[in-house]
Amino acid sequence: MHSTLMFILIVLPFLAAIACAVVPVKQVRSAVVVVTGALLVVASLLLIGKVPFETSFTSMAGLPLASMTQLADFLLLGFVLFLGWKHKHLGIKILAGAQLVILFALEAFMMDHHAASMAFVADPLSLTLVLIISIVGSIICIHAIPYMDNHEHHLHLTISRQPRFFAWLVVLLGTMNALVLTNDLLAFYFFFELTTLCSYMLIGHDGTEEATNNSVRALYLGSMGGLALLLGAVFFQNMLGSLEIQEIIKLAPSAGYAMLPMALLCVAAFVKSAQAPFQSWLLGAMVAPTPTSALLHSSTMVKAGVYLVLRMAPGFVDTTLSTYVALFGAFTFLATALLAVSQSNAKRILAYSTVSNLGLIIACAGINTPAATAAALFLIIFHAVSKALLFLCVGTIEQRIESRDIEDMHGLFVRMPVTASLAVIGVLTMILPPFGMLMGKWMAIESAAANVPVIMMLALGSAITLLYWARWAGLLMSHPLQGGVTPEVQPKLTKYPLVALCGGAVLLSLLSPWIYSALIVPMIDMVNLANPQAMFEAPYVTSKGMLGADSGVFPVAPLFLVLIVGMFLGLRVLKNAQGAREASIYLAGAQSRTAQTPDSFVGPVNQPVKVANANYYLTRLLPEGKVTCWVNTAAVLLALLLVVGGL
Amino acid sequence: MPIPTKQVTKETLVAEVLQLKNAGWRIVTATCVDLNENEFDLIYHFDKDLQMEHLRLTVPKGAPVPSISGVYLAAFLVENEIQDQFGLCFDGLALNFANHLYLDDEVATTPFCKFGVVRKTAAAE
Amino acid sequence: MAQTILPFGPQHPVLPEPIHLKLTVEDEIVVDALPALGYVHRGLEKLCDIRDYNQMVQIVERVCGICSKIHAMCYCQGIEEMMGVEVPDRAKFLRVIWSELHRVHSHLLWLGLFADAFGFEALFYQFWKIREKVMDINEATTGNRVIVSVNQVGGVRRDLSAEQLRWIDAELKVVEAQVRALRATTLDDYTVKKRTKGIGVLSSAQAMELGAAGPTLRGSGVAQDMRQLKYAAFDRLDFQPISYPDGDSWSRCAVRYDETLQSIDLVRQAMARLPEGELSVKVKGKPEGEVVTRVEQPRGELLYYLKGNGTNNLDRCRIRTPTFANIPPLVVMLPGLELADVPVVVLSIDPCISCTER
Amino acid sequence: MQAILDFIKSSRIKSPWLMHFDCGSCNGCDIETLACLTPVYDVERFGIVNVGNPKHADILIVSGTVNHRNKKVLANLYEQMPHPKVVVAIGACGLSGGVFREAPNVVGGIDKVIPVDAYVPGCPPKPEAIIDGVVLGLQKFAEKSLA
Amino acid sequence: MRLGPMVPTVVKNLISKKSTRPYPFVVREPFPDQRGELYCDIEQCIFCGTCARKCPSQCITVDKEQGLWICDPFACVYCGTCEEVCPTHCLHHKGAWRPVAGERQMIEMKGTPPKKKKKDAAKDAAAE
Amino acid sequence: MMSILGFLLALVVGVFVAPILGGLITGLDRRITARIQSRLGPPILQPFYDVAKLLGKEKLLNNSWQAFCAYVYLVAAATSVVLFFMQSDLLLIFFVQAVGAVFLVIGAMSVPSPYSQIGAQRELIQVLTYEPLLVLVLAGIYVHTGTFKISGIYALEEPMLLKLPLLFLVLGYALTIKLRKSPFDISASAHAHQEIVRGVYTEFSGPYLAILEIAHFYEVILILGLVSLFWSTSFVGMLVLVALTYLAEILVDNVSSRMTWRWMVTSAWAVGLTLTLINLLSLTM
Ligand code: NFV
Ligand code: SF4
Ligand code: SF4
Ligand code: SF4
Repeated sequence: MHSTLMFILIVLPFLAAIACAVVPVKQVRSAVVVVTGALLVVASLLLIGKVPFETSFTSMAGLPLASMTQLADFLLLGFVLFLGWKHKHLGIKILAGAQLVILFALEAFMMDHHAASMAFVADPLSLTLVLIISIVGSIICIHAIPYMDNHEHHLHLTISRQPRFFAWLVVLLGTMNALVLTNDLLAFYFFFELTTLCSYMLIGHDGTEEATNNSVRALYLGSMGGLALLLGAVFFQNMLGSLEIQEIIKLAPSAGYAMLPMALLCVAAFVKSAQAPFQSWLLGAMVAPTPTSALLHSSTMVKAGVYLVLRMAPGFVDTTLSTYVALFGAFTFLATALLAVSQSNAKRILAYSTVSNLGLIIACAGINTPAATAAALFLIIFHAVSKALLFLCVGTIEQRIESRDIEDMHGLFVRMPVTASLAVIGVLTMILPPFGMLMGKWMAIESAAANVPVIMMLALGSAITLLYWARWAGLLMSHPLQGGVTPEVQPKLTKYPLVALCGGAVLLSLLSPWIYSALIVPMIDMVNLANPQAMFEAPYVTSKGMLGADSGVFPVAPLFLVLIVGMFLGLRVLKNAQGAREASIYLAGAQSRTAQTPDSFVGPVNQPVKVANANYYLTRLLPEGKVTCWVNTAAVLLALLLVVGGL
Repeated sequence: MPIPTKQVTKETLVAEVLQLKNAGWRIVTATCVDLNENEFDLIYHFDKDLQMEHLRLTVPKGAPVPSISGVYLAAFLVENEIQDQFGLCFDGLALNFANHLYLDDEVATTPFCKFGVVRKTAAAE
Repeated sequence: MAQTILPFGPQHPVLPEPIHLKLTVEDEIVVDALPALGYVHRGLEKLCDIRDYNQMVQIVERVCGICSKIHAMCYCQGIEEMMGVEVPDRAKFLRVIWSELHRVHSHLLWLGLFADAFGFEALFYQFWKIREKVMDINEATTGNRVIVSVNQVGGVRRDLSAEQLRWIDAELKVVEAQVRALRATTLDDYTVKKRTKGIGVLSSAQAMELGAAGPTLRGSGVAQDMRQLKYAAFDRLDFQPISYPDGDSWSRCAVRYDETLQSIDLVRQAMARLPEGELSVKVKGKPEGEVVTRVEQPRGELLYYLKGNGTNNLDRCRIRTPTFANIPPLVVMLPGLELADVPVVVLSIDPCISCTER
Repeated sequence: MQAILDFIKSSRIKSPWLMHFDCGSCNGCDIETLACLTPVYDVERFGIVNVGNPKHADILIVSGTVNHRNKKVLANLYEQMPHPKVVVAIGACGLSGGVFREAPNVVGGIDKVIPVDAYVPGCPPKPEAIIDGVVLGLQKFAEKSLA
Repeated sequence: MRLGPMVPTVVKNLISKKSTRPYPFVVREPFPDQRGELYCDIEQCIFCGTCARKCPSQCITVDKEQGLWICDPFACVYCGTCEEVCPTHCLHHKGAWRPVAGERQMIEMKGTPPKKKKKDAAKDAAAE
Repeated sequence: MMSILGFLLALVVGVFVAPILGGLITGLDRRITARIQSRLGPPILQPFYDVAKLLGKEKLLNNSWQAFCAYVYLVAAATSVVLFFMQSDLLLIFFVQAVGAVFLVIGAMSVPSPYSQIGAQRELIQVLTYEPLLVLVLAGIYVHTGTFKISGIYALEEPMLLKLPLLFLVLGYALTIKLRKSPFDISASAHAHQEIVRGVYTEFSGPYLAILEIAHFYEVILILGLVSLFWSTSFVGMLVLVALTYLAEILVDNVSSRMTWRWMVTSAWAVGLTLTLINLLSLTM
């Protein structure tokens, strides 16, 4: 059973990818994607009942796994080297070359290859990620089917490049699943590199100059992360004589200098999670078709980074490293939130917000208490769902209005009522109680309250987050409803994923106390198991749908009750309000009296002037370029501190 | 008894005004007087240290007058006012309200003209 | 960058009068401001065709309710000059008394409105409370609080008794003390200074070039005041124009604040030196000729161009009011300001639209 | 329920929010209107607040002569006020055009554009008279049902 | 720069008598010679029409034939010109202002045209 | 956990008594403000008259979402007050209250009127300014009491004010912004005239404005409740502290001009964060 599940979760996507790539028929491809997605969902759900477990395979589908991976690893690096040569990118060439050498040294001189098997560990943490990757990831892939048609239609492509696209899309799912399940740091390294390659392929998909440049940047930065990871592995192998992740966590606290490789791993994670100063690759990823960005941002890729930190966190409880990680995460949270304020490009807002939220997760990992860990997990789950929803909404909107500037989305509700409403709900689930994101933030703040610098950054950051989200939600509705709303028709494969994600975001929030007892409590127990020094207790007790502790309570179910009552009331009012007299907007009495010029006032020279509304981007206060510069400098210093602190 | 003025012509107006400006005079305002069926008087008032200087320009109705708003930006307001009220047209107005400084479309006449009603003409763009 | 375009006026709570500005702002920074006028335009100058030159006194007085007395005085001086009438001395002094009282009430009114523009409600109320005393003086001595109608061609229509003079003196003492008590708040309070210092700067060169008038001009360091022309009884009163060099809203406020006290002082001087004599002379004949007269209004230099043609009706009556002159500087000052500063700067020129448009 | 409705009804005259619009007045009337709000007359005693926004106002106080440009503004503002509403015209200008009746750009009094409920004569009327006008307006306000 | 120099003033306001006049519960005596409501003592009027000619607002109509003195109180600006020029001093301003009205009004006074003697003049009818 | 009776009591007090109290306090505020300005001022019950009148006015809307948002604002405000009386988690109460703020903003933004939109943007900036300060004050309370629950504060032996004086100042700063009192009446001024007319409230009228007013009554209570926590040991102490704080707010309101939001953000963060830092460090050291 285990092996079947593992096969579906990891190997099936690769096979599906091959199918996508070679079968040129669109319907077949779509079917493959849908079926793979469905299987992934089922498999991941079935996995729930099975955790925790450990398996190891010497071979899969008759092939020797470990040596295959080794081989693939070298091939991969070689390919990266080739790409570096192809794009004439010195950095990539050096990084790939260095990795080749180090990997070779590691494999040839430092390891004994008796245990040629590959170990997988499925614990609540990896289960959570598998669920996110498989479910949210599949939904995104399905949404991509109509999206890509539109996309290519728009680009007037003669030969569809979709086979390639969908192949890489599903490969990414399989890779991510493998990455979160493996217990072998070297295998982890391989999958880590493979996600980098996927991102390179997906970002560069459109083949424009910008896309190519950005994909190369992603490859370059990704290789940096790879190098850091590999160096960490070398250190661990050297110090602890093992590359098994669970072993490392157990042994590291007692080993001198083990914090240095831990720090290197963290740096690798920061790169993958696009933390400052490495955020540029994620922003660059925006040129890709929206499913790519959605996949990279919400459920895969970037989650690999935070997963790594969270996975390793028990290994550095109560160390200076942990403090610095918390500081670094909090800083990124604040800094990138600030950067998001100055953006009007929807995808860039989403990108900065992703970075910012991942920063918050990393901060939680750094705070490294059970409550913070719980917060981190909640944030991972709910961020994935809400963010995927928002990305898909933006993608849908973008294809319709041909702009991703939120200033062009004023009054979108009138044109796209369904998508706009879903987007508004998506935004609200990001920032308001009783939804999961906010609960995660609430836990994070409560667990960081005693850490002065961190809490200050969190407090500022969360306020700024509210600013850039709320105004977006607001402007979507900003239109007089005089003319009535034009109903929106969407393809089923567009609509269902959106509705599913939206429903998921709300429903999961309601279920959060149960998620807590089902996933997070066992996870904390696992931590105790892994690290006997820790002796953590579950931070909250759940009763009557409330999460409670000595330090605070979060009455999820009661709040949902209020929410439902409030919604009911609100909707009734909304219905009642249909009878209200329609008034023109206040324009200092100068509104134009003719129907041809709505929302206009009579300006100088008796000419009608259409009013315009715009958000504040504080660009004079926070010019993106300058702020990025400072942020990066500060982040580099912090990261250096982190590595040095690891000594 | 008329006020002491210096007579100028359309051609010399701008140069004279420029000269005054360079000599440090401040523009106070301009006045338009409807003289008779054919002519307007345009009187420009300047001040320097409480002394006044007036330029008088007599123009036939219907002919455009060079604007001095290029020299003194401040003159745009009074020139627009004269356009509204007397239907005179100014050439090169810095900010042209096209007969709509004070008046709305309902007013199709030049209300301040005594001698005959001059139809409003679209102001020079 | 994303821009917000909004109509500022004609009806707007911070604007006591209808003026319209089409504002374009980015993050609340004004990038463009275009004015529109005409909401108060009546065309009253044209009434000289159907009202005789005596009736016109009442009409020009209603150009504006805040500076009404001085309009009438300027007009009467013009007609008197045209007709060669010499006004009795007592009338000249009385004209000064009432016109300076008018300035006091206008400035107090403005100080209040200015405070309101930056949201200092208590200060607004305080100034208006003080102002009520001046309004009482107006009402008691002329019969109306606002439109006093004391001027006529050839002199004044009302007299002040000795008792009234004493009462005015006493009342003005109170007013002066109360105004002085607000000096620190108006000119030295941290929050007020933050909102006015360095906001809406007009250099003296700009002010001259754009033809600014009155406190707007004097706030930019140009000490020019039409009272230096020594009309009415100003030749027999001590008077020095007040100016401040910075050219910002604060300076303009300081000029007006000081002028309030100065005007109170001028009223006292005039009352002390008030000669006995007739109130007016009989005027015979009909106005003929051209004249230009200027007086100092609370808002600055007022110019009347009058042309008589030997009948009871004037040929042309042209009024150039100080706000008319101050609109171009205003338009120049606005770009670059914050939206919140717009009312402050608009108010800082003390705009009087009914004067501007007549 | 009835008690609540009664309370609402009786509150109506206790909380008249007013908006003042200067419709081409010479300021004489405006400053007297403003003076009503200041400490010496303090109409907030009666719950009157100058809201400066038609959407919040119950009473529209208008002063001044109507001309072609501001009559549209006046109509706009009146339209944006929620029912029930009353209009108080003040000053000779607002009542009939006053001395400016025959000036070229004057259309006439306020009632040429919108219905007027109370007329306050004077040039300008004293603040006390304006208060009287508002009181008269309030009587009509109480009578008006929610149209 | 000072912080809160307004504090003494407001504290003084708080503890001293408020300046609000209790109008309409107490009505202030008008100042003497105030220009309130215009009033015509029609008995004295000789219908010479001077007031109508001199009125800057042109709001008086005098009909000598019928002995009518008509004034539009809504157009009158209470300037006092008519009062000044009336040869018989039959016009005055009352101290109090003219009461507010709910609808348009005209003051129409019927007197006796000067040709006839005044003795049999009917009581003047004030139209209000 | 709380008994059913306590729960019901909190519900009733929170839902019904709080707004009445809030209205009275607002009325008192207007009266005192008037006296400070040498005026008589409106009757104490004036806020209720206003609300009642508004409820009886015509419904006038530009976008029906306004109505929806107004009600959500009300529900959120009421919920936060009820949670407060249930002595729940302060941070949570504060987040629930933020729901109201967000919906107010969304409601104001749902109308394409520039004044209401600018008001909404400014409201967001106000939220941006006070939210971190409040969170930090709550963090300070946590550091001092070891919990975010209000019940934890009532368990204290001595008033919090003695240990958290600077944070109390920060709270005052934040509350002035939240109450929209001068110098921070930036997004919408209570009655004073403002360049953005009535900001967020511009486009709400009649019954919908009444809803917002009632929500505001709730917020006043919440805010004063928060203040009272700083002298949790005696009832008289609470009252005195609340009264003094509110008087101080009125006084500040009347002796300062309205500042710009740029100044607000920078000054509030600079002053607030410095004070917080000092106080937090002194607590944790
Ligand atoms: N002072 C003055 Fe006037 C005049 N003349 C002007 O702008 O106020 Ni109404
Ligand atoms: S009635 Fe008199 S005071 Fe009022 S606006 Fe007209 S002229 Fe001015
Ligand atoms: S001026 Fe006097 S007497 Fe002559 S008509 Fe008029 S009111 Fe009568
Ligand atoms: S008071 Fe003035 S306006 Fe009124 S009737 Fe007499 S002259 Fe005419």
